[in-house]
Amino acid sequence: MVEKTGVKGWSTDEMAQKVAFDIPDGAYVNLGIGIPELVAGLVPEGREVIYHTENGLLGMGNSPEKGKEDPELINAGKKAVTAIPGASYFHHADSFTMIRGKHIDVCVLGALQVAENGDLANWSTGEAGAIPAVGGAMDLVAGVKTIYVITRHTTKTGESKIVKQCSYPLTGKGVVNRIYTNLAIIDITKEGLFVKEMAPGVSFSYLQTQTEALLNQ
Amino acid sequence: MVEKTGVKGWSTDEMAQKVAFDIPDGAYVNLGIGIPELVAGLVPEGREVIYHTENGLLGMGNSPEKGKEDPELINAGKKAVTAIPGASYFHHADSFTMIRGKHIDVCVLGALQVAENGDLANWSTGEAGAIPAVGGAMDLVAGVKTIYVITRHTTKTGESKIVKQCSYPLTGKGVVNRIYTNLAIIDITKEGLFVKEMAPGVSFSYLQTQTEALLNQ
Amino acid sequence: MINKLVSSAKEAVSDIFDGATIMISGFGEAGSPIELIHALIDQGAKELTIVSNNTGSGEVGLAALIAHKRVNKMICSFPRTANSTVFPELYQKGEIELELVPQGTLAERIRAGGAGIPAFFTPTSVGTPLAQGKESREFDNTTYVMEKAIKADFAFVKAKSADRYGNLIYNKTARNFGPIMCTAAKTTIVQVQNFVELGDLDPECIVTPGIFVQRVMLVENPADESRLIAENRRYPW
Amino acid sequence: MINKLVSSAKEAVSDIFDGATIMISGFGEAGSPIELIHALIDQGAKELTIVSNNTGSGEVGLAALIAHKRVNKMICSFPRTANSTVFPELYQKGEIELELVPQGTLAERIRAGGAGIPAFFTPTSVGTPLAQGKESREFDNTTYVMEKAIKADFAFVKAKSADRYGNLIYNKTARNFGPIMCTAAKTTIVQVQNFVELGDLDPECIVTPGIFVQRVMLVENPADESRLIAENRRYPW
Repeated sequence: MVEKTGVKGWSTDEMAQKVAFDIPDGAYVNLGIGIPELVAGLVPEGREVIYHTENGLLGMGNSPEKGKEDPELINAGKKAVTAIPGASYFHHADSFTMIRGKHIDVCVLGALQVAENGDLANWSTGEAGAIPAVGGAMDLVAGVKTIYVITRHTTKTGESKIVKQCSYPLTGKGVVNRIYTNLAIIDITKEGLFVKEMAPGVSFSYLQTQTEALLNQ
Repeated sequence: MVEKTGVKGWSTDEMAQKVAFDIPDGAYVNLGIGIPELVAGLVPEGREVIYHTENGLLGMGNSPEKGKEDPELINAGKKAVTAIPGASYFHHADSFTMIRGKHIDVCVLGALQVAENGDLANWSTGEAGAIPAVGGAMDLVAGVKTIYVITRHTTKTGESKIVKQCSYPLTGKGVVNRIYTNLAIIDITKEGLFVKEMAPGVSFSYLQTQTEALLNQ
Repeated sequence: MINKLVSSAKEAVSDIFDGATIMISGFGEAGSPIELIHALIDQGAKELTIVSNNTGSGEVGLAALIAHKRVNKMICSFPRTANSTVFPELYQKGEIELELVPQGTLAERIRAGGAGIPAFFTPTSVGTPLAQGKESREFDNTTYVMEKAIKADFAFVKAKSADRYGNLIYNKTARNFGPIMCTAAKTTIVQVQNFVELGDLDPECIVTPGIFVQRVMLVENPADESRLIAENRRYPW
Repeated sequence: MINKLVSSAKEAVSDIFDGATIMISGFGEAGSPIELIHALIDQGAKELTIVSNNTGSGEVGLAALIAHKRVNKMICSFPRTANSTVFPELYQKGEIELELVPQGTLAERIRAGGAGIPAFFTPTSVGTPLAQGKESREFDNTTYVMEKAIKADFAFVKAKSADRYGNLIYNKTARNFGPIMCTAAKTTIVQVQNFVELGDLDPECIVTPGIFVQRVMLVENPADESRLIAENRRYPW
């Protein structure tokens, strides 16, 4: 339906930029695989942000130059990365001590569905025969202080990803703090969903038509 | 009573030597504070034994030369020690992973009382007003594969330290495998106490008179 | 004298029995002890339970072990990776069992196994399908699930360097599950690129003290998994 | 820019409040952050709960803090050491509370606090007075007691070197409780002998990643506790 009305809202890069703007100086951040990874390149100048990757590196740097990839220096998405000066390596139990123990400030994740109570579904569509794979997502949402979701507002077939109740298997209950979509930035509070910002050309009433859950202004 | 009969049995060094003889090549060993520490110097030549001290060192070596003590290189008794080539340092949680996780082969400890079922009391006489202090003793007896106790057979006032039931607060239940005293070496089994070896001049009947618990030959 | 170096991969894995539980280090290919796994394929043990974060890629290493139907059950967090087709096919046919565990819970269960902790409580997975059937409990008004330790008969680990005591250091993010797996197995078998003299490893920098290691095998030039997969190699070759 | 170095001991401890729980590293004098403790004595916070393996010696460091009646409760494994008279006297007068915890359980409870694990089971202390009143439970026919995590408002830790991110390395057996205490406090304050450039610490050898450290204070020549005690020094001097 997004396509039909012609309202595209923010581009993926713009969405990531919105997230990046909300990451404070000095934050320890874990970025999920895919679109969340774009955030690292868009943090405003002057802020020093330290990236954690759950496979055992704090202080993850940019992608290496072509030809300089090291198969033993990778991120959680198994892509070659680099380590910044001041980085450290550690084993998996220590890495998840950082996560579960609430030491990481911000985690940015993709979503299949986010419910108005903050429930997140992002690991399985629950289809019969699909290979379930959860990785570190459940640990991240249970342990990181602030969870940001970055996702298109609706699915390819036009269904709202911001729902009253998740129909897919949950990743965590009541864990999401803020949603960044192509149409809006929405805060999840105990009082419900509050629209913080809308993309150019998006009206509140239009946004509500694209959203299964009830929005507040 | 030991004094009265004139039977002194083994000296402290001889007791420690008996323990040392039973430590196999390649063993990982934790020695308690005091008399157990003598064992390290008496292991038969040709055996390589690695000593663990619970304050964070595997591969503890001899005492340093006078004047070369390092206050940051100490053992569990807070005495200056050295580290052998191949030693490693680690934090307390990792150190007790070695202990609780049953990675240490042998622990040699002193005792106030040992009961015939293997119960050990070695941390507190339970006296009112005494300052209770347990240190790592309860972890060691709960976690180390084989627990050897080295102790005089009787107290200074002639009471048996090998008892039917400990009257002092326990360090652990059913944890002791073998007792080395000045009079005998005694194995603790599910079927009771079995005398493995007696000091020169000690008869079984004499040994039994010095022992509250029932002995088997 | 203590010398944990064994002379061949064959010797390193000779006593692995049918039905054994084996932990295998690695996150993707980083830290995966391919040569040990291949020696196990040659050795023939079957009906294995494998504890590893992934299920292998292509038809080398862990994926090859699975392809040879040696594995009854996988305990892992992410059985679906790029170039991972062997496990999914067997799983969809119902020919291999899967215990899916969140990655941090998997790490903590292994660490607990090594540390003599039989069970612990964690906030991870509360309210999700992975907490179903598990005991849950409140502490300070928050709900946690109880998770049990995982121990293994054997661990296969890849490290960078070892000495004859079995002290280990690792390389970058290839460290991952190695150090905790070393602690949680009755027999830990490690493949390393360098075997060094006692004292060459800085005692302040040793990651795995030798007490957690039973056997060390030297593999100076371990396979590059990505390249093997790109070349469509299959083990045995 | 991240720079965790603070310019004075006074600044490092300025926000410590009455009633705070503070973890203090050290095993005997090895790893004991004496200068931080002395700054706390000057600062004046009282009614503290202190988590530390021992209770200090002589009348310096932790013993001096206790002598000044700033501590309501000690959580420790071994309150009785050579030259330790301050704690025993107050304890016998009933003026200070003691929670005695086996050393490995103390370490594991602190580690759990830092790792988001609210409780765990351990075989240590089963059947002893220290298990009394605690929930116990069988796993695989063995009895274990449940122990709860310890967390703190502040941790005082002594390390060898730090960089501006707060990455730490330690010195020999002075490491002891430092790394786990860093993880278990809201605010971890570390005194170090060396402050180094970012990148000077080998990323393979960093023991405490900076994420667990909030403040670093440089004390290039820390006091030698044994010497102070031999000289009958008392803080404040």
